Amino acid sequence: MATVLQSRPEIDVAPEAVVVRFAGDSGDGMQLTGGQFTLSTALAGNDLATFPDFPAEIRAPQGTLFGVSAFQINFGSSAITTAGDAPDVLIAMNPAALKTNVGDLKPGGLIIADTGEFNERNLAKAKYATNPVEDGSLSKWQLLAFDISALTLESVKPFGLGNKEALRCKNMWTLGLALWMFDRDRGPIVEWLKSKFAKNTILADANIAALNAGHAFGETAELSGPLKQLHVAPAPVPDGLYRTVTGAESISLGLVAGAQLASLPMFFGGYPITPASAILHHLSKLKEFGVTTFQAEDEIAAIASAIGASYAGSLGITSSSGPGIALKGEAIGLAIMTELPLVIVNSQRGGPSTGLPTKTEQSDLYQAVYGRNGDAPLPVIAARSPADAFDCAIEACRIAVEYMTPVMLLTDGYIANAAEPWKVPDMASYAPFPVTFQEEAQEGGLKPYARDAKLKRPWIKPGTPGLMHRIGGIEKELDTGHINYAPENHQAMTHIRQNKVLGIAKGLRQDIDQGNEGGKIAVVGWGSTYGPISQAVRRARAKGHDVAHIHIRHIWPLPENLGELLKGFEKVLVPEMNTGQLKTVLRDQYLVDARPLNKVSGQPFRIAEIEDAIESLLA
Amino acid sequence: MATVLQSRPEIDVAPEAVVVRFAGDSGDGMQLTGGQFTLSTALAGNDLATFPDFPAEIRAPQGTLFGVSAFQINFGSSAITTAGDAPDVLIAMNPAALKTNVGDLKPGGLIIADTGEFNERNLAKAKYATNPVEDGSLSKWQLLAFDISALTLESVKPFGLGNKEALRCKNMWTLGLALWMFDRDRGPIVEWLKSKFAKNTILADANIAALNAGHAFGETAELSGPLKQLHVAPAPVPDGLYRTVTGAESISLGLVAGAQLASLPMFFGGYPITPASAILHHLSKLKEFGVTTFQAEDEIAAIASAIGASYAGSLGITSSSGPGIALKGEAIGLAIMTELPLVIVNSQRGGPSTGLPTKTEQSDLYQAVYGRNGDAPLPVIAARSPADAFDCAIEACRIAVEYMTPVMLLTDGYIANAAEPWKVPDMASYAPFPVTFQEEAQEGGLKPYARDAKLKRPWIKPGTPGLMHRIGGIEKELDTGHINYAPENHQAMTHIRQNKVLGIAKGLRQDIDQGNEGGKIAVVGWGSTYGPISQAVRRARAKGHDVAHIHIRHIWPLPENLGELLKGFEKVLVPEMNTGQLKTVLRDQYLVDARPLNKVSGQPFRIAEIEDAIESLLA
Amino acid sequence: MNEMTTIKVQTTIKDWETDQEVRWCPGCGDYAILKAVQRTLPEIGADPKNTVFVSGIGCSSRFPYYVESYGFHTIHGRAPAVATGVKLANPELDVWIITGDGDALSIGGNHTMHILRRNLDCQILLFNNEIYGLTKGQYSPTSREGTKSPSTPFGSVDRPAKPAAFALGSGARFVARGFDVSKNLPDVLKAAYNHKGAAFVEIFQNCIVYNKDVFADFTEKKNADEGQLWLENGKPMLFAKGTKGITLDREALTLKVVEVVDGNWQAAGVIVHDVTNRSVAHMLVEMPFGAFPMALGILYDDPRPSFEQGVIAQNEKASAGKVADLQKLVSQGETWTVSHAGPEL
Amino acid sequence: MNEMTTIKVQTTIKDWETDQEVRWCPGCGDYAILKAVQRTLPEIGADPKNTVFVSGIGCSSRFPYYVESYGFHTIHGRAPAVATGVKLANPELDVWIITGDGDALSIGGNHTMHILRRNLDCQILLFNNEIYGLTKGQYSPTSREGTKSPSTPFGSVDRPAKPAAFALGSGARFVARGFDVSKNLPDVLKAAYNHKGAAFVEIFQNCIVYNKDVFADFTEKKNADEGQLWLENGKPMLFAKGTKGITLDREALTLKVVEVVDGNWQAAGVIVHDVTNRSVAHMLVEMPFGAFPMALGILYDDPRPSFEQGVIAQNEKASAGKVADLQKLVSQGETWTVSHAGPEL
Ligand SMILES: Cc1ncc(C[n+]2csc(CCOP(=O)(O)OP(=O)(O)O)c2C)c(N)n1
Ligand SMILES: Cc1ncc(C[n+]2csc(CCOP(=O)(O)OP(=O)(O)O)c2C)c(N)n1
Ligand code: SF4
Ligand code: SF4
Ligand SMILES: [Mg+2]
Ligand SMILES: [Mg+2]
Repeated sequence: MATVLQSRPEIDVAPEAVVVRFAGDSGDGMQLTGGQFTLSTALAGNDLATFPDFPAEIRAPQGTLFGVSAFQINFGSSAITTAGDAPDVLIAMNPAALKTNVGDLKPGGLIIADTGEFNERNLAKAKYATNPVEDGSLSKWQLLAFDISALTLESVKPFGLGNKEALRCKNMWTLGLALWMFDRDRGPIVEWLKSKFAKNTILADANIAALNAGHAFGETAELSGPLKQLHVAPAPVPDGLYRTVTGAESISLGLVAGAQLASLPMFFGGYPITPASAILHHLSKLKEFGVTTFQAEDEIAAIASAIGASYAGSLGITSSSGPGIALKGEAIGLAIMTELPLVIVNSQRGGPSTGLPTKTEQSDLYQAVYGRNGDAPLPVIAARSPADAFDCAIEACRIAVEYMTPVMLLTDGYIANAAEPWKVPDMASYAPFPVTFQEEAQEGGLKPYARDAKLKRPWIKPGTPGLMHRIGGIEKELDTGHINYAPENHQAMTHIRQNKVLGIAKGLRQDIDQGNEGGKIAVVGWGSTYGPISQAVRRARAKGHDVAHIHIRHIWPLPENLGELLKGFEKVLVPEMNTGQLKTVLRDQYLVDARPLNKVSGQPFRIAEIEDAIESLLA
Repeated sequence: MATVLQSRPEIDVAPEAVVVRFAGDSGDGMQLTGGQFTLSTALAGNDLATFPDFPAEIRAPQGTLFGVSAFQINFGSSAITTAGDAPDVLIAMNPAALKTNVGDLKPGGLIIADTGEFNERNLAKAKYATNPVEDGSLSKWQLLAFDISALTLESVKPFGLGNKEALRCKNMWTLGLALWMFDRDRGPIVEWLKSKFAKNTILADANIAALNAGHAFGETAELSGPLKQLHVAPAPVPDGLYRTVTGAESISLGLVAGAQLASLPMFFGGYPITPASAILHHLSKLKEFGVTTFQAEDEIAAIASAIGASYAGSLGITSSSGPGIALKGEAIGLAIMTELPLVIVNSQRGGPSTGLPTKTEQSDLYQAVYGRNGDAPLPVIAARSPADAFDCAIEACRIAVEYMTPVMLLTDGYIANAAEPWKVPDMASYAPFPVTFQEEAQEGGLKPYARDAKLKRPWIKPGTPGLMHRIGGIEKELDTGHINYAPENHQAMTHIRQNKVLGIAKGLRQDIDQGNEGGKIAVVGWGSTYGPISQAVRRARAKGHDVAHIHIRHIWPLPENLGELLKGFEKVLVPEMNTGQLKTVLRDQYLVDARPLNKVSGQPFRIAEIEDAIESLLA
Repeated sequence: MNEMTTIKVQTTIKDWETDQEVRWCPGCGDYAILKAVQRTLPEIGADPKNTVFVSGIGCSSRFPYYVESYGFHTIHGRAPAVATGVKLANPELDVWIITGDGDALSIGGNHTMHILRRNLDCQILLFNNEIYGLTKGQYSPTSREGTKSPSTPFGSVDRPAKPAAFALGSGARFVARGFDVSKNLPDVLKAAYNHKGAAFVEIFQNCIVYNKDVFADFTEKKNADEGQLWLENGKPMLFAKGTKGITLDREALTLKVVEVVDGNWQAAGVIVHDVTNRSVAHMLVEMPFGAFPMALGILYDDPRPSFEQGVIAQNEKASAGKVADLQKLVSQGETWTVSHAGPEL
Repeated sequence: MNEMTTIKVQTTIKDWETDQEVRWCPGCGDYAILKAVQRTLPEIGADPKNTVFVSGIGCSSRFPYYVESYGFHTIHGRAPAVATGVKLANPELDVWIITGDGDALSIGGNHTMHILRRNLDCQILLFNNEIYGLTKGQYSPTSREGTKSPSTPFGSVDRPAKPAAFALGSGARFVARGFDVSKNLPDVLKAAYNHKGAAFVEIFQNCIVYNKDVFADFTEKKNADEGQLWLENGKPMLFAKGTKGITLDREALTLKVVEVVDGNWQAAGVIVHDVTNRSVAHMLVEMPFGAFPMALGILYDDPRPSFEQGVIAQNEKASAGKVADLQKLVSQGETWTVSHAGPEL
């Protein structure tokens, strides 16, 4: 475990931040390189955000345009909440990587390209008529093109690797160069390489050699202008223990924590689907926490088994993405009717239908809030970032058991895959919410559908002596839970189900993320748009604009004060990575003229896009 | 075919109308009796509406409260649009039928009860401590209790039937009495009995004898007050050929007509579910119209097969109710992405989950408009009555093929089962909308996702030479339809899908059912609430109130003028048999303060309920 | 049957009856099956508090409401999936799945396959009436070719599924057959209960309203001798009062019926039933009725470790020696400490 | 194979290749299967315009994009249902279903069962790599017990499904097996095509990224003799260059391997393969690999009338002599005329 010494920094209005993008063939190990660079950045005490962007194919053919894998990191000396709009530095390991990424590079930005890969075949695959590093077509940027492949081969010669194996060290060479550029310590990465290749010390040494060579190259090479070292000061973050975390990890951890705080065993029923699978993978390793994971035959069986487990006294959890959640709709209705606790995690991806499995989107909000037959109210909460996802998962578990209801937790492909530094929480600071199962009949006999003050029904699990009873999906009779088709009873039960869920809003206060109550513009967001919105609002406020940022975690029911809050603003802007779904809920609930700002390209918002929308709304 | 001579009636402000309810054990053939009484009512030239209400059980045990089957008919000399609030006459064939129905009877209304069934056992089953026909507990109504069972046995003695068989004629005896009360011709029913029992003339004669005996009883019996004959004048309806029709029938007919007008064969993929099954049953008899019906293994296979059939050049149709529609969500997304024509019929029932299968509700509007993953726009239209369902079905087919899109058609259990007179349409008056399949490549090569002015893509069916191509659920490339994950492309395609559906609203004008543009209150409804709303508004207007009735067929996209229309009213009232779903769409789209009036009891609105809401909104 | 079935509990039929009115059609075969189950439960020493009946949707699936134990009337076709969650969450429970030919083989076919493949410890009672009862009589996947029903007015054209064959093909380790009014039904249920793992029981059931007497050819007294082949482990496959038997045609390698002359079945080469012979089980479930009698009783019984046993064993093994320290868990991975005081020691 | 396969069309392999870049991992077994199909189509005289490839979701299901015919890449597990609609709407089409072990047997198991039961005329090619490829390597219903995968880090505990056994249990009338790089694959595909009805073909496929070489025990050259039993109708079940064969243990009534001494298989009682013998087919699909070789080729082929034939015949029969008069249709039932003029004459 490394330690960072940092001096109290003075607050810095125009933060120094740098955006670097590593891009190469999916075989070039760019995600790995990015991951390690992220770690060293964290260790350097910078705040950071990342955006991994890999191809849909498992292993796309080498050198092709659709086979390009990229990893972007934004780091700086003040709060960083997005992976950054345009890169300052682009490292392109082959022509295809250059072709697909250079367009995003800031004018005047730096391109580092491995000329070793810019040969006929690769240029053709990248559909380049002429060689861009030679034909001057890159003149609006700074170009640093040299034969990284050759230099790498040179550096690992002593280890007598085969050509293919030797070239695999390219990414470490490049990482070494990057570490030099940003004045980073190689130590932790050397350690990591040693442990990674523990079984094959030759490979370990070769990679370390390449890493050092890249670093040395930066120091020694007499290069003209572009390549210079720059030091990004550490960001002012509170003291404590830190780690990096992806959304998939933090949700898994949060669910485990939630079950533990409820002092329940967890049953997780899942079926693989991108980008949700990672949660199943993480949880399947944590059996010592009373976690049982079950890979079902399909999404319907996944949720059905989770409902069965909840009925039997575990905390049932299921997870999927859009198409799979669609299949769960009927069973969610059963959980609503039988009033059993259940957490449903939706890692949203581009839709409709199979859509864009590896791209991010927020277009399942309608499905979450409205997407069932019958009047079927369902609490919905949404995570804003990998770190936030931990608390959201706990919150979902709490609501599920405290109200005996299924709960939908929304995250998305961006949150699931992106890594960010996370101040490791002190678990002692979380109030437990232990479940008490009913073990005695109420006086007046057994009433499985009796209500407490929160309108919650008792949780009675099979195995309890004397409380045998039957439940099911047909309308229930008040208190007894017997089948009942009577008009008044259905009316009453419908309202109980509705009011129970609405009751969750009691005591839920929506706070303002930036700005004051009331004013010209409130930018209202939810989920993973948090980063770009907060940056855009920060910039607008820095310019002196009267703008506030409100970010909603509780999508349904909405916090009780939200309506009042919104009425205090002249204009309400709702940026969403969909065609305007939260907007519908806000307009319906509060009759506020919420204006949508929509992006559905499978890419997160750029800060500038939201900034512009604010500007034009002010104009 | 009977003919009715009718004299031009003078317009009648307070129309004379009567509500009769037949109630008995599910074994007593009340639905049959009601059906025949309906026919004779129609033949008498009255306008009418009916409400069959039978138990959830297939064959509930004899005499039990949950085994009661009832049939209500409202008929009169002016437009009738509901089955009526409270019956004037209740015919109760046993204690259970009395117990469950007498509460609805108008004060002073007439009860006809068969004392033959009011024995110990039946009274106990109906949970009567004492015999209500004797203990005076019915004093607020007129009671006519006599031994119908005995009289029936008497009347059919000559035919030497067994006691059980003989008693089965009770319903015809009762029908005979009812026919006398309302001065009806027995002829058509006698004919019907002859054909029904063609194979068993004894039974035919016995039933006819019972019918006549009941009729004679009315004429001859020296009964005190309550039982008198009353004649309800025929209603003023336009000349033409009429029949009675249920929603299930008219939707089936409309779908057949729609396919014919599109000059396409129809493929219907269904899976049985109450109350949707009847559509599958009707269509499976109509093979000569190029209809192929397929009972699939589940709802997913049902819609998937329909999508496959549409792909191959048929008009694919699928049908279910709430829980089954929930299962179709993912596949609907596929139809949206592949842009294939498809009609999805949802016969709504009480929810959530299994809910109340035999009760009616409108709670699947959210599911229809919003219930899918991704930005997945879907046209939704709703039928207001059995007769209207015919045109709606044709409209759904038209939109599906003219825009290459799936379409959701909403109906409900009430419309599906209720019968109403229907002026047989002149099919020549419907404009055909024949489909032309693409058979040649566009110049510039084959473009399966090219667009016409309506943004519709071409329909190319397998078997067409030279136009081989591949489609699927992954995001499509503009024009070519190849797989494409590019951000700009997804953005563009999302908007095309959205705008194509929004474009359907072009030229759709919402008209006002009653009242004028602008005013104090607009009562806005959709679907089967049409009847009670129009009656309530008629009454309110009769009292001189400035109220209008707007009934929406096109739920999505909404008619282009609707927003303007609604802004013209001070207040907007939205009665729905759900917790407020259309209300959400209207508030979101127009920011109008639409106030919900909700009923979720599985029963249609009473006119009075809506009338009261109007009054209190005026107050 | 659960882990602790050694602990038998004393109950009577009455203890297993609920206060709910039974709502099947008068004369429905479901009544007889309900009675048979209520008779069986005391005999096997089942404990109401540890007994759970899970069903889907259908007339048959109403069953749990009438048994005084825990019960879950789920959604159409999903009972096996719900039951899997119940059993994995609490292996101490005796899980009975009640389903119909539509519920288990139409919409629920996939879950039926997978619960059998995984071999979850439970009893699956499939009420086969060859029709959709609850939805008023449409044909089902087990309806015979040509069945006229509201959805097939001209007769069904599908080739029917064979529940027991499907179960074997799905990997079932216990397959049995009985019928609603059979006096042997409780014994079949007992055997199913005593089998550790997924026990599949096809019960022919008379839907007197929509598919009356379709099984009369072998269920009725007068047809019992010629129509019913009751299998017993270790006993020759004899029927018709021992005058006929089932043998293997050693040439054609298919089963055939042979006459048995004055009880000498050995001479006739009648097969001795071995409940662990999977090959023969396949032949028995496929025997066309008519040319052959209906094979009833325990057709196949060869246990394998059950799914929940495997899961629990693995959970324990993987947890062994580990402590569930939440704080440690969240602190895993590459970490670093930020400190303004200076590096921690 | 469709109604009119008498009309053969002249094509070359090239005619069946699309302009789309093939996007499987380099070295994936899917490439070899694609080639085998593209080689087969010209040989059977298939017509691109009347050929439709329908797939679900998975690496394997990308297949249709690479065949120059009509193609529908549907949703996970639903290809058989979509294909049923395609074929019923236009029986002239040759329908090929491409699916994976997860697509066909996990989420899609129910549709696979029902298309086989109904016997829709089509070819079903199940690419069995015993893993979920597209989602990056989770275990599948056909993965062997103990398979370590991202979702089963401690090894899977489920008992695997046997695709061919499942197909037979579901009522399949044609069951065959082959593997990606086998030179016999085109012949297997031809036989499937020539079978009128649902033809089920399990193709063992090497996922070199997530489940490398799991079939090497019989697919690799060096294991071919001992590991592969290629079945031919009317020929004895011999393998290992004819030195071994399969016979029926007349006592145990199970299959067993026998030595064949200098080619005298009759003496060894080796079974002569009869593709119409369902009982033997059941035994072949259940033969445990290791103790037995892997049964390959046409295991079972005994056609029955296909589903779409039955549907179409019924549609025609029911329509015969009736005219599709819409006006008459809407005018049916009890009608009456309202007239102010007086009764019509
Ligand atoms: C998702 C869904 N689809 C369809 C139905 C309607 N439905 C209820 S039971 C049933 C089939 C009943 O047949 P079976 O399983 O054989 O049970 P039985 O009534 O014959 O005992 C159907 C189609 C439903 N309730 N839910
Ligand atoms: C409804 C739904 N659930 C899950 C997925 C994710 N998914 C895609 S393919 C697949 C399984 C692939 O395995 P297999 O069918 O064996 O095909 P392979 O990739 O091995 O060829 C899964 C789980 C999906 N696309 N849709
Ligand atoms: S419909 Fe058939 S199965 Fe259902 S209760 Fe009645 S008789 Fe029994
Ligand atoms: S993941 Fe496996 S199955 Fe998929 S393409 Fe790669 S090698 Fe083939
Ligand atoms: Mg049934
Ligand atoms: Mg696979």
